[in-house]
This record gives sequence, structure tokens and C-alpha cells, in this order.
Amino acid sequence: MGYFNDTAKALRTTMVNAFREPVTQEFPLVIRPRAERFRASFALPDDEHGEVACIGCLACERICPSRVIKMKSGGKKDSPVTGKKRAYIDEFVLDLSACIGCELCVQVCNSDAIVMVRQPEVPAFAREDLVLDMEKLRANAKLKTASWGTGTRLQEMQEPPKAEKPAVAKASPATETAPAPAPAKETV
Amino acid sequence: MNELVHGALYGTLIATAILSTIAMGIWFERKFAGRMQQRLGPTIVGPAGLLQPFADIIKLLQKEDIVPRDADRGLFDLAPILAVVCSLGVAAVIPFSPSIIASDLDVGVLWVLGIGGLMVIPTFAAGWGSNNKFALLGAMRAIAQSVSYGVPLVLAVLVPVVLSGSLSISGIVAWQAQHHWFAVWPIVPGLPAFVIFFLAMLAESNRIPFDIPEAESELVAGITTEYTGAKFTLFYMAEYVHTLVGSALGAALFFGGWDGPFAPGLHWMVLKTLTLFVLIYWVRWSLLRFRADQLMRLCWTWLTPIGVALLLVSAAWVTFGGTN
Amino acid sequence: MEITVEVQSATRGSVDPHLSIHAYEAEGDLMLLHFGPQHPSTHGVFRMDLHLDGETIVKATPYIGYLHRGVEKLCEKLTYVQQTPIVDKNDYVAPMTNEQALNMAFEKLLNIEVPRRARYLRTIFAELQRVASHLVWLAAQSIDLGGALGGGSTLFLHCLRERELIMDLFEEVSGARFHYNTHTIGGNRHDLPDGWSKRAQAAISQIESRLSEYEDLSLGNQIFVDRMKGVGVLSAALALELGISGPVLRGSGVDHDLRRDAPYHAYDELEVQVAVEQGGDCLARAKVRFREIRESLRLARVAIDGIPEGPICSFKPTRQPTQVKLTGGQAYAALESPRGELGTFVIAGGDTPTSPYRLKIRAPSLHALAAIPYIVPGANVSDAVAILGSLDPIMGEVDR
Amino acid sequence: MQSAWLSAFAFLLVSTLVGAGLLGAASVLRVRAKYDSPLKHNTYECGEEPAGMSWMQFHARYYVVALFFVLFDVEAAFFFPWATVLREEGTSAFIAAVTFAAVLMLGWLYAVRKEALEWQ
Repeated sequence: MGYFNDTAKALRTTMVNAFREPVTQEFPLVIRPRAERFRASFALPDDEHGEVACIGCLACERICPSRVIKMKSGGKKDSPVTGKKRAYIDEFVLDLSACIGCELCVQVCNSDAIVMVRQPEVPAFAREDLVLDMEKLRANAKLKTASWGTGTRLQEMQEPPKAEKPAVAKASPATETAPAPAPAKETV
Repeated sequence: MNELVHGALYGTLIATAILSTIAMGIWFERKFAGRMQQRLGPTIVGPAGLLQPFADIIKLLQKEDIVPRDADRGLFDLAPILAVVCSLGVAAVIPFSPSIIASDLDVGVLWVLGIGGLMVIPTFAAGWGSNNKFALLGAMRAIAQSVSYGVPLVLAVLVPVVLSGSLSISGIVAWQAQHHWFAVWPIVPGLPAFVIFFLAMLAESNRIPFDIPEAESELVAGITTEYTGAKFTLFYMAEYVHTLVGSALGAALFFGGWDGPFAPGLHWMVLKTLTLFVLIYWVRWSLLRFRADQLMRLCWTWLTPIGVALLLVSAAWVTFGGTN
Repeated sequence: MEITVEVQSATRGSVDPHLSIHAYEAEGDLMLLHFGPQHPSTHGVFRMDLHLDGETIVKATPYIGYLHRGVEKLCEKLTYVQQTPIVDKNDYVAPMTNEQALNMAFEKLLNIEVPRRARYLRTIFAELQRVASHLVWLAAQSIDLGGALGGGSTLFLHCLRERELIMDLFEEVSGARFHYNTHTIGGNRHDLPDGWSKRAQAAISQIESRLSEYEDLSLGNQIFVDRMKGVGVLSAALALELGISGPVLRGSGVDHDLRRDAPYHAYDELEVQVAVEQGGDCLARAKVRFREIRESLRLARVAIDGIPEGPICSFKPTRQPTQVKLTGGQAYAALESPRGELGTFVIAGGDTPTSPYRLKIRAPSLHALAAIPYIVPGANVSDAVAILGSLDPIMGEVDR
Repeated sequence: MQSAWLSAFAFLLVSTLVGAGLLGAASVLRVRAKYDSPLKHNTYECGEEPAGMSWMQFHARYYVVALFFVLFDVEAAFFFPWATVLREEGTSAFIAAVTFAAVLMLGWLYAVRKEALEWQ
């Protein structure tokens, strides 16, 4: 009888599995190790002088496919730490509830000023709680582990070798790749 | 009058025992299923999640009671209580030990089949009363299924009846105890009859692989689609009671009930019942389900004639040779 | 490859499935049952209106659009470099292939050559994604057949357990488990981390070792076979007429696979054994998918062993949204996604040079669903669920 | 033996009390909605407006099954008294049962040949 034989096989399989170590974990109590590149929430880290690294170039605001970043440039000022002139940012708001986590904002940042962190945001009771302002983002940078990916690293990893030009063929005259100007220069 | 008190007292005792076994059974099932699926199962409520069933029941009882506008209110409300009565009532004649039995009816087997067969009524009342198409389809399937599997069930139950010559379940158990069931119990009619009984019992209590009446991937929740809160709890409970009482019945009819060496009768009965109970859940979490027509074919073209044949074999055993 | 099948009129027997319901005669009253959108086994939000005679379906009408998110329209508003993360959500069981199909079209439009290493990476990702996707199919199919409270969910969770391994691999590469956004125009954004190949081989071995367990619970089980055999028979002619591709087409006996017939990525360097089964029923489709899991694991293994060194992208990394500007041109690129031919057709130009004028995604699931009015009638409700499961539709892709 | 029936019915009474008690407990414990929405009392049909009532004439196949059940179950009921006296009556009872079962299975064979037991 095929049925009994197959039932015995199925019963054996499930029993074998019953004696394996469970693969699920009690999530809030046990957190699985996340990959080095794991990306979840955001942070605005400081630069080497202890100031916020963001210079308000708007590159991330522009690239964001779901337009979750809103920022206001603060203009150029003398840095209180180094004394040199540099650009600042006044306001930076990131609406995590609409973010799709595509990492493009990190990739386009030439000053490595926005990075993603490996700890996800805690679930919130109101949508407003998921809106990350400067304060929260800077706190994230201090409290949470940053992901491996920064603008420099991501661009380096992806950069085609210098020797050969990007293979844009002449065959399609309609094609043109705009040169990428340094965003800092562009916006200030 | 004395018997009334006896029945009520033992009834309360047995019902309480069954319900608490079921509460632990639900915990065990969830834990067991979790392990089979390499999950943890309940862990939060109580130590190792032991209090989970109680949390479930309290949650279910707190739920709002929603009755669909188009439902037939009378049938809709009556069905859950009837379901519990029909599934729990079977336990009245099952001997859990030589002395623990609510009512030692001389036609216990008929009582079991009769009350168990009544289960069709609450099922259909729920399905028809809900005025929901999924519920109706589920009820139709349930009736076709339990009605069909009633036949092999009766035939399988008749085998121990014929062998022991008694219609009382305690009589059957006593006969098995006398004849050392594990040694003398004839393998040929006994074991296949148990297999048929087990399959029919799975079908009657709507367990996978025969759970087409409430196939949740097809019929959402079958007859319980429109039920919420306490009424759903009753159906849920009735299903588990049906399974547990069915296991107890199988243990009593085919495995010698309370009979066993070294330990008191009650221990043996509980052990045998729980073994069958675990087996049912092991099967449940391992197999896929049949389709309605395959179920019917299995019942009518295989189980029914085999059941009749087994009946005749056991009759021949009794008449021409075997034991007396 | 030549396909010589006589294309018949799209009718089932002599009955046109699009007839008015009054043309049918039934023994009892006909019951109109809305099957979906809020139903446990419609694979998302899909609706079938079933006309039932008893439990036998006499007419099935599929309704789609419950998950429409306007992805194609959105792509017309976004610039070329912004679109990759958006299409991830189309086929939410196989996001990698969405990205690849989109970027292949853009690369064709820009006439960009993808470096060999990136082509290998894409092949590996595509094959692992195919395994993951087929595992989800098996999981969903077993839930359809076995219920969420029974053996079905056991197999479901076993399948997801192995899918986790693949998602862990993807997470190591891209940092995400779902919105990978790891492909870009001209190649990949993320290179492999150290030791990835070794871990990937280990994961593949583990999945291979568990496949026999799946078979014990599904294809090797008489109940599963009984439920699937002879159910939802789709003829090769009808499948071709409806534009069905992928495992559903191969289950109907048509030997067609873009990986072999129109190689892309690194498939011209790998030998793809195409799984074809005769019969056209749910069982044949299941067998095709099972064989494809094995084949994909083998391909992934070969590809991982053969990853060449070199750059992973031949195009400048995305620096700003307006990086690509096009005033004209059009391109269509297709790949063999786990569900069939996933194509992207893009017309550049229009008002803004930075975003396409029109972008159309050819979703294989949509075509598979077109078979429902033809193959579901005659079955009963249980079969309808099995048939829907075996077509493996992903509503995100169907509605876009 | 009258007494055993009394106990059995007492048991049924207890079972009824279990069900009723649970419903009673629920009526105390359950949450009452502050606002009632008419949608809440709609019949569930996958989120769509239900198309008509479900009280309709159903397929005749189910009645065939019911008929078969009556046939087989009633005939099986004759086995019960026979089973208890088989030991005393001996061979004659056995032969009677074989004849009876043969007639029963003849009917079954007829049904199988007529494909009345096929579901579809």
C-alpha cells in the first residue's frame, strides 16, 4: 500500500526534524548575528573633528527614489573646531516609514556623512516616531553599529578600472552620460 | 437516583480530566508541531509556554460575539453547544479503569456510535445557520464525510464486539483482560480493524489527512468561518475532545483499555490513550490532505468491503476455532 | 529553437470559458462564490469568481488589480538610476531577477557591456534566487494542499528554513534580505565579501541534502501525487497561445528556456539542462520545478567555482540621479525568471531625458493566470487551489 | 440496567453544562464594541459583497451518499444483536451472517459498477 509506505516516510521525516535544533530564535530576546553589510536604519556620523560630517550637498535628497529625505543647507561657516571654512547642514529629516532601504543615499554621499546602521528601528506606535531628525540620526551614530557600506567604499567597490573607459558605444548617439560633478561644488 | 448522582459525579470528574488533558494536549501539540517544523513553539506564557492554552482560552472568551445579519440565529447559537455535547457525551461509557466509568451501559458500543454519529447535526446546523457559502460547502463535505466514514467505523467496531461477544465497552475490555489481549488478540481481524477504526476516527474528528470539511486553504475555516469568541472556542474544543475521546475509545476497544501489568489500570488507559492522541497529531503535522472524491473512494471502495470481510473473518474465528 | 505547435482556438473542449453563465446547465442551483481577494490561498490578493455546481466549478473568472501600485508609471517619473530599487517589489519572491531584467534593458539601451565577473555574479544570484523562489512555490503549494494547520505548514516552514540560507547569502553580499538593490546599470554594486563562495557552497550542499526530505513530504507522497495528477491540464497549444512561459510551459511539454535559447549573463558558458515534463497537469509542473531546483543548485555551484577576477561594473557608480540622459531609443531585454520570461521594454526620450518615456514589464505570472478560465472549470474547489498554486503567480508582479 | 442510562444522561447533562458554562463565562468576559458597524455583520465572502444567500438547492450527489449511508448503516445495525449471540448460536449464525453480508456486498457491487460511489 503506497499510502502507508509514504505515510511512514513522512512521519520519519518529521520526527527527524523534531530532534534537530530549532532554527528559529526568540527574536527580541535573541538577536541573530547580522551580516557586516546589513543595512536597516540610518545615522549621521561625525567626521574626524567631531563635527557632523554632512555638508548639506543635497545629493542624497535628490537620489532618493521615494523622497524620504528632506534637508536644509546651512551655508558655509567657519568651523569652530578646525577654524577652516566648510559647509553645514541645518536640518535633516528622514522619514523611515517610507524608506525602502535602497542604500542609494549612502552611495552618493561623497563625504561619508550618511551611513546605515545594522540595528533596525524599534517598531513604533505612531508614524511620527519613525521620522528620524538630526538628533535621532546623530544619536544612532553613537549608539548603533554602522554598516560596512559608506559612500567611498561602495563607489570604490563598484568603480570600473581606471585604464579602460566605460564601454559606452558610439552606436547609440542619443546616449550620453553626464559627468558626475562633485556634489559639494555644485550645491555650495 | 443514586445512579444519577454517580453519573453526574463521574461525569464532572471525567469531563474535567478530559478538558485539562486537552489544555495540556494543545500545548503539547503546539510544542511538538513547532519542533517538527524546527520552530520553538510557545515559549512566553508560563514556563516553556505551559500556560499558553489558558491564555488562548481567555483571549477567545474575551472576543466580541459577532453574528452575521443573514444567519439563522437559533441554529447558529445552538450548534456549538451541541457539538460539545456530542463529542463529550461519547466519554460516558468509556472505562478509564475497572471502576472509573460514568455509566456502564450494556450497549455502550451503540451509545458511542449513536452519540458520535449525532455530531453531524451540529456540523450541519453551523454550516447552514451561518448562511455563508464556505460554511455551507464545509458542512456539505463534513456530512458526506462523516456519514460515509460512519460505515467503516461501525464495521471496525463490530470486530471486537464479535470477538468478545459483548456490546458493553467495559465488557470488551474485561474480555481482553481475561484473554491477554497482547498475546492472544488475533492479528488478522484485530490489527486491520484497528487501522480502519483509526482512519475512520480521523475522518470523523476531521483531522488531517481527512480534514476537508474545514480545509482552511480552500474553505477559509469551513463551518467555523462565521464563528467568533466563545462559540468558536466550543467548536475548537469539541474537535479536540472528539480526538481525545476517539483515542480513548480506540485504546479501550483494540488495546485492552486499562489492562496491563505492573501498574494500576488508570495509568495504562491514560498511557494508551495519549499514545494514540500523539500519533494523531504526529500524522496531522506530517501529511497533506485528501480531496473529497479521493476520500469517498477510499471509504466506499476500500474500507467498507474490507470492514465487512474483517467482520466475517472474526466471526469465523469465534465460530470455528479460536477462543471462547 | 523551433516551436511547431498548431495553435488552436482558445477554448476548452467545445465550451468557450468566457460564455455567459446562463449558457450552462446545472443539476442544482449554481452558486457564485467570490474566491478572494481576502482568502488564505490566493497567493496575495487575487480574486476568482467561481460558479459552482455542487462543488464542481463550471466557470471561473479571474480578477486582478488588487495589488496595483503603478510601478511602470512610477518608473516613468524616476530617473534611470533610481528605478532598480523600485522594481524589487514586483516579483517579491524573486527580487534579484527583477533588478536584472530592468538593468539588462537599460544596458541594451545604452549599449553597455557587462564585465565577465558581474555576469557570473548575476548568474549565481539568479540561480540562487530561482532556488529560493521555487522553495517558496513548494511552500505555498504544500500549504494549499495541506493546510496551514497540518502537514502543509511543516513543509512550508522547512522550505522557508532553506530559503533563509539563500537570503543570508544575499544579505552578506548586498546588506539586505529583500530590497537588495545590488544590480546597477553595467554590472553589480556589491562585490562578494571574503569567504562568500565557500559559505555559498556549504549552503548549497545543505539545501541539496534536504531535498530528499522535501520529496518525502511532497512528490514522494502518494497523497500529494493524487492531488496533483491530472488536475489543471494545460495543453501545449493553449499555453503557447496564452503566452505562458517558464515552468508552466515546460510542464506542458514545450522545451523552451531563455537561459539556453537566448543566453544572457554567463549562461553561454554554462550548460543548462532544461527540465521538461509531459502532461501539463499540476504534477508535471511540480516535477519541473523540483528538477529546476536541482539544476539551479548545480549551475550555481559551477558558476561559483568559475567566478573570474575583474571589475564588477563597467559603468560609473551612481553619483546623482541624472547620471543617464537619453533622448531616444528603445530596448527589450528578457530573462528566464523563476516564473518564466520576465522582460522589460523601455522607450527612452519623451519630455525628460533622464527618465524613460515608457517602461513596460512583461510579467510571466500575468500570462500564467490567463490560463485559469480554461483549466479550472471541471475541477472542484480543492483542485482550484492546487491549480492556482501550481501556476505560482506572484500578485505583485501581475498587478505591478 | 435502567440505572446505567440515568448515569449516561447525567453525563450528557454535565457536557451540556460545560458548553453552556463556557458561553456564560464568555457573556461576562467578552468585550462589547462601543460602535457597531453594519459591515461587521456582513457575511464573510473574501472581502467582497456576498453574491446572494447561500441557502440554495445543493447538488444531488450528496443525497446519494446519504442514501448509501442509510442503507449500509441500518444493515450494519443488524449485526449488533447477531454479534452478541454468535457464540451461543454457532455455525448457523455464521452462515446467516455470511449470506446477509453477501447480499449486502451484492448491493455494494451494483453501486460500484453503476459508479454511484464515484464522487465526480
